[in-house]
Amino acid sequence: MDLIIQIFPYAIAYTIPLLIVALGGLFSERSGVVNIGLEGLMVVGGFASALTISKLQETHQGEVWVIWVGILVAVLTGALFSLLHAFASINLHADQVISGIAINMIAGALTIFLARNITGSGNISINGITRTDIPVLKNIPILGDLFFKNTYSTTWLVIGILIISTFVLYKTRLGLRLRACGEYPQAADAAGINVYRIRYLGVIISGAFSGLGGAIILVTYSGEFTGSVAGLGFLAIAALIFGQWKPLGILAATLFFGVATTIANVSQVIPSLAHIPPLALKLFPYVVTLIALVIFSKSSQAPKSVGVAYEKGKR
Amino acid sequence: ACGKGGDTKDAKGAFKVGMVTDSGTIDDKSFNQGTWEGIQAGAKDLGFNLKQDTKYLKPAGETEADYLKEIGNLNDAGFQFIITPGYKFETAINKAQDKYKDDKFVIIDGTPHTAKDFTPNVKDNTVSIFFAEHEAGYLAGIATAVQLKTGDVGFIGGMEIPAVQKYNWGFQQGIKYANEKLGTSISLKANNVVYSGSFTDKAAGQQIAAQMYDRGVKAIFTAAGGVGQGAITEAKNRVASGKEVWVVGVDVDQYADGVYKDNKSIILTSAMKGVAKAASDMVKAEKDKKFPGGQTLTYDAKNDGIGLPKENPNLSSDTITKVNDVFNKIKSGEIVVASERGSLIK
Amino acid sequence: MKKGGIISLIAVVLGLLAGALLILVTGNDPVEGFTYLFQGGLKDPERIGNTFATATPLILTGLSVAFAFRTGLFNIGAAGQMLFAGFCASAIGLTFDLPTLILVPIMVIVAFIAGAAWAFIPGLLKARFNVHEVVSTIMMNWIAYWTVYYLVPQYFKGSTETESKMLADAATLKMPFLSNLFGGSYINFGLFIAVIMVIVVSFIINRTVLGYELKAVGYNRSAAEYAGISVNRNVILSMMISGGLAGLAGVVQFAGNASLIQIGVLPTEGFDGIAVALLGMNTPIGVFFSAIFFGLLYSGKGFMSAMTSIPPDIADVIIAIIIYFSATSILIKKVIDRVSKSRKYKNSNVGEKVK
Amino acid sequence: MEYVVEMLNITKEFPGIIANDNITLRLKKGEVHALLGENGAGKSTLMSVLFGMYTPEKGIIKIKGKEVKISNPNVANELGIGMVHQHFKLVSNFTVTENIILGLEPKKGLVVDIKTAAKRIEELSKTYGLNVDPYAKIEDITVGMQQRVEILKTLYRNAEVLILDEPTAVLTPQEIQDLMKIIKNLINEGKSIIIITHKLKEIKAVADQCTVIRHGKYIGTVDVKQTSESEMASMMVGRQVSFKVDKVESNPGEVVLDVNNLSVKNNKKVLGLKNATLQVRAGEIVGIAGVEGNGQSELVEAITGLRAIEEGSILLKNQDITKHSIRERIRNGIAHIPEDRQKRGLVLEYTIEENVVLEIYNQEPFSKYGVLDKAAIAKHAKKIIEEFDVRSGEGAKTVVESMSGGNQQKAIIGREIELKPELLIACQPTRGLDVGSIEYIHKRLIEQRDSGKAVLLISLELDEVLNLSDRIAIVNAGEIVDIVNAKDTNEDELGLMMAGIRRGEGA
Ligand SMILES: Nc1ncnc2c1ncn2[C@@H]1O[C@H](COP(=O)(O)OP(=O)(O)OP(=O)(O)O)[C@@H](O)[C@H]1O
Ligand SMILES: Nc1ncnc2c1ncn2[C@@H]1O[C@H](COP(=O)(O)OP(=O)(O)OP(=O)(O)O)[C@@H](O)[C@H]1O
Ligand SMILES: [Mg+2]
Ligand SMILES: [Mg+2]
Repeated sequence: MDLIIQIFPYAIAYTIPLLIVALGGLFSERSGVVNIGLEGLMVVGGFASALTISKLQETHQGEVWVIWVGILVAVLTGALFSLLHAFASINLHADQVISGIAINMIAGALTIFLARNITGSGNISINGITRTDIPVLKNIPILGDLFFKNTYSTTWLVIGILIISTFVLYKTRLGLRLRACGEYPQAADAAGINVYRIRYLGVIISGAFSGLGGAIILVTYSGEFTGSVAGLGFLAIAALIFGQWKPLGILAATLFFGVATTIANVSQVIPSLAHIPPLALKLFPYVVTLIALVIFSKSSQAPKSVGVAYEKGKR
Repeated sequence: ACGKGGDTKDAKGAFKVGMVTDSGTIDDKSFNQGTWEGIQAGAKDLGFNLKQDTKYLKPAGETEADYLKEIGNLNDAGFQFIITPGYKFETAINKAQDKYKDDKFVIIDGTPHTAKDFTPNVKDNTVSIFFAEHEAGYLAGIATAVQLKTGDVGFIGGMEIPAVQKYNWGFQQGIKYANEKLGTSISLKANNVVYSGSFTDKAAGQQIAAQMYDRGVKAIFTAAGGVGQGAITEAKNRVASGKEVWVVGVDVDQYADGVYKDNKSIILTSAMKGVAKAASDMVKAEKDKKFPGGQTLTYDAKNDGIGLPKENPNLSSDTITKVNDVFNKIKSGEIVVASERGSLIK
Repeated sequence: MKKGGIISLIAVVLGLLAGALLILVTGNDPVEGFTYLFQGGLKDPERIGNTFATATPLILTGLSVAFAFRTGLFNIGAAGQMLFAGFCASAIGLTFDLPTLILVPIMVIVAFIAGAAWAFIPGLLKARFNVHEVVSTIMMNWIAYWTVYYLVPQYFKGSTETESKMLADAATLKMPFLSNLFGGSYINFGLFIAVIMVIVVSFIINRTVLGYELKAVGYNRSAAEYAGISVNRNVILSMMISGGLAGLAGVVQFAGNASLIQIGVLPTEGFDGIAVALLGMNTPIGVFFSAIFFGLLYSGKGFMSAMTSIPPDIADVIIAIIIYFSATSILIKKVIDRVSKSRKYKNSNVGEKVK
Repeated sequence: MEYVVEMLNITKEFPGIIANDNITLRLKKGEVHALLGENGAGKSTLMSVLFGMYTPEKGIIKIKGKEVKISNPNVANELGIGMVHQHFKLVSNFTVTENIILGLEPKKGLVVDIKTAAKRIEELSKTYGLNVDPYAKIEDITVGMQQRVEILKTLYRNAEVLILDEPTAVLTPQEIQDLMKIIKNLINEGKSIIIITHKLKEIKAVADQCTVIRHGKYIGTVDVKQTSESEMASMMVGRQVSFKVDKVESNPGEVVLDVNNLSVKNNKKVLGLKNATLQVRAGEIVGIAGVEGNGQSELVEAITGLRAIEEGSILLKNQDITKHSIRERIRNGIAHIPEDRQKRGLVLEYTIEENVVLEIYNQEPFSKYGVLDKAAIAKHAKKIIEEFDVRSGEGAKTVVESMSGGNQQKAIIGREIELKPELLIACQPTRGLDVGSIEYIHKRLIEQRDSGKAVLLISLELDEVLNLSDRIAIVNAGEIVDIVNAKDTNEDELGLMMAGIRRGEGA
């Protein structure tokens, strides 16, 4: 338990970008579009925010609004970039997996290319945000230590988005329609819902959230854009499936990744973990995911029409 | 542009300097960046046209073949003075120095040798440059210990490559010396000496640093590229909320990376090695026709090839005095810093 | 298939045009850039040899991905299979001191088996538990990454902690005669392996009972099941063959193009294989040509970068755009169809059903 | 009386085919108007045009005398037009209420107001005698119930005009009776209805007017009271048709298929077939009559080995095949025309050649030492194409995806008959085919019987079962209710048994 309390705030820091990106993936897949391009969209978001923030910080050192402008730009850029995927997979009925791969490739190559051309360097560093304790709440025993100490404002933003997303998905008009499009778009279409529009929305949300995820990595623990997010986008997809396409499931899955990865990273520093072979700790999250997928495979909750292009009028 | 294999020098006497990066990028805040900055500085001093006369290429992979390919590209494009940073280039340069006899090569942190035989094979058109990272680490250890006086410190390395290991070992010896001779009481626990296993995983850097700081470590010496950036991020974060923690930078003066406000930085000091100096030295030497081909150069305390930054706003003058004192003793040979692990931690 | 080839070509041309536009935007001359790009890959025998050598692992990973694709599976784990297989083959090469003619074939076979074994797990999970292979192969990539990361320094530590011992020349695919023929290029026997596999895979897919079954399962699991074809067995088998091909890429890369393993890297050839397969329309011949094309871009971009001030990343951008265009090839197909249909309509009775 | 709907001179084309060619249809208020035509005649297309799912190339639509442009289903809804599709448009893991309100969700603040909606649905359900539970999940209710949900959907949207696309195809005779009642209720409440069907009896029973289309063309509109069934039939097909199949007395031999006390689980993991016992002899056709989903698929899949069984045994010519693999059963003489030809029967991406060896590609002469003999395969394909009149664009090299349904079916039937089986299982062999093809296929099935094969026929079309079979097994809720001689029964009796009422129990 002590161990958990010790590493929790940092595990959360790692979890949050994963969570928001997986949540983006959730919207896309629930609307019926597989988005394997999350990785690339994160990179795009990281790039856009890094560029914005670094430019603004030249003249506005240490001002917090700069960060938020950067984050906003990342969200918009991610959303914009995801249109490429939306167009290919919704209008052109392209293979969604392949289109996603193309998005990843374009994002990786194009951002580095632009970074080189704009700043003369593939890397862009910025000054990020800092952690704070939440007054009052931090004094709650255990919970205070776990959740209300050492938190980033972006964490609360994402938690807020998680709550809103859950609400939207299950309680609102949009949510009902979105889920219908992922399950059986013909039904949505017959009910007068514009399936294309809903799917566009799903993909755009996934782009926006991925962009946000990329920006959060930048402003919290990385502080530097380097043209890659080291497979986190793919991990987010795994978390989405692991979490059975449900917001709370995703929360649990990403938290698991966050904690497991953090333990593996810091094991050398922690005496009680130092004797476990590091290989075992490094493999732990991936092996557990595989096992979890096997266990959940029986009751898969995948949206039934995910990955299937919708053609109006097709029977 | 330029023709194939043309003159090494143009009318102004300028020649073209090329560089091949290793796995890191040109802005790695480490030796790739140092080398490139050195080339630029040297070339600028000599009045080269920077855009045309200097060039770096990034290989597609990290194999000998990838490296040789880029060396060939530079050669064919008329860049016949080629600098490569990193021990990974050892076998590639070993071949290149024979293959491109008209070209000059500088290999930093390594020496040409064949795959089987590790005996150095520095041909007349090649210079091999080493740095005494252990001495730099030693000085950083002294500075850290003397400045902090008591408490825990830590070390985060990237992968276990020679340069990183030498920083680590030197740092440990420096702390020990300060504790024994300079009246400090700094402890460096085995758990706080960590190789993260990566030069890029910033999340790991942040997390490891956080754990160390949470366990009372006051300063962390990082020799870990991007992982170090993660540690710096963590330190800035803590300082912003009023705690006092430090990072000791590596390779170059990282002060600017650690600035959190009003030009205040969490970088206590940096264990520097003069990669840039070495690169610019070589460019100038070639220009003066004094290229020390066939030699293996060591940049160490004796020739000011390593050291701490000139400006150390976070070190007291007392600390600086003591560090300088030790520096001189290393120069004079009174103190010998081991470049081997021996009985040290990791 | 002919139409597929045309579509790929159009995608390539569009990608190059987009690249040209980017070069132009950055204030450089695209004609000059492309000239040097292609010169860099083809100018002299050595460069041609290097282009082939660069293409070699790509041919194999491309085949790996394409083979899985043809049987309805998406193997995104070629990188991990390649790495693990390369590690196993290198382990053999470093452990046993045998004559080349015995040792190298063993290494090649071990690589195939190791790659197949690594892919067996996602195959099994897919067949038995319907675990999506995209996720499981991603997981397997990381498992391979960390396994090799810790095993190399533990058992085969080279001059530093981060790389393995170097294979003796006798334990590699290097062929001095071939290398000299191509002006000292590092082209090696791997190219022959790759070409042989193109032929073998093409034969399997098109001519054999095995290929018939695998494709049937890939196209329509229910129909395959109906016909008495064991779906599970074929899914696993397909993943294993795909993994085996990636494994061959591993031995070609780590005991051919290179002669040691660096820890801490997932071979990029694994992911490039996806793009290669895609551009090659998942046919073995297509894969061969698209791998050569990728090899050309990869080995030419350094020269372009050296000769001009165009950043080398432009090559990656071009490749990415080409992949996007081939992913959206439906658009191209529609245009082609429209052109050919309007022709067809002219000499057929309008109103008749077009079947 | 005024027309509520007028579709005038509608033309709708698809690439390569004119689905509706200058069709006119007028619907009066309070009228049930039948739309009659063969498969593929263009009925659904015409209604989709009215419902705004397709835009016609030519023609105009008037609602209550006013010309309108129905660009999408929302517009249709606003104009008071509702449609119950041939294939239900329901999200199976949504509740009844969620499905009904989809696209028109009432809100309370930001939240969808499920409660109010459910209440309204309950009321509507009462008014029209629909008896639907608003909180049930679609996947848990019967097909008949799902259809009522579809009807409720239109009523919830205040539809004045309801389009019912082949509403009876999936219902039991009793459910059909109920539906007729519901239709009457709807008319009494002032609604107007267009009903698509090709079942003449139903038209006679419920419709006032009937519009007939054939091959996309308008044939005419008749007053149902004044027109006989056979008149409408010949309008539909364009010639005099007899739906009777000519066949001689059967001459059953030894038992080929012997199914004993067979129990099989369905996809929902409950017993879909319970304790079934059935025999099929050489030289006879045994038909299975029943509403979809009453155990037919489970029975067939158990016999062919596609589905594991829970209990019981299956004997083929006295040999116990219960534990045999699918392939062994095929070898031992079971041929199977699957109910879903595109899902099971064909690899759509394969050519005809490749498809005709789907079960035998690994046998000589089609392959040797694991290598396919393309010439032998081509020869086999040529034979089937010729004998079974399979028509396609590029002959044996045609990718079957591009073939019409009828020709796909002929290819499958040819393939299965060419296996020279002992037992031929034919599931829905004529589903979705036109009259010509149906006649042809029926002839081939009888031919098989006459040549001494055992034939098991599963069909949802009672007519087909009655006409082809020598004996008929009736299934209901996974049980074989009874096995009767075809000669001794009729549609009404079968209908009762299909609803689970045994002979003699009375209704
Ligand atoms: N979206 C479409 N694209 C192309 N052709 C289509 C499309 N929809 C229908 N068709 C074709 O148009 C013709 C009419 O189809 P429609 O579905 O209206 O027939 P139908 O009378 O409803 O038949 P059924 O009794 O089988 O339901 C058919 O040949 C069909 O294949
Ligand atoms: N939904 C659809 N989308 C696209 N094409 C379709 C669609 N439905 C049918 N077609 C095409 O329209 C043509 C006619 O198909 P259809 O099944 O109506 O033929 P048919 O006249 O009924 O023939 P048959 O009597 O053999 O079934 C075929 O080429 C078919 O591929
Ligand atoms: Mg038809
Ligand atoms: Mg219809």
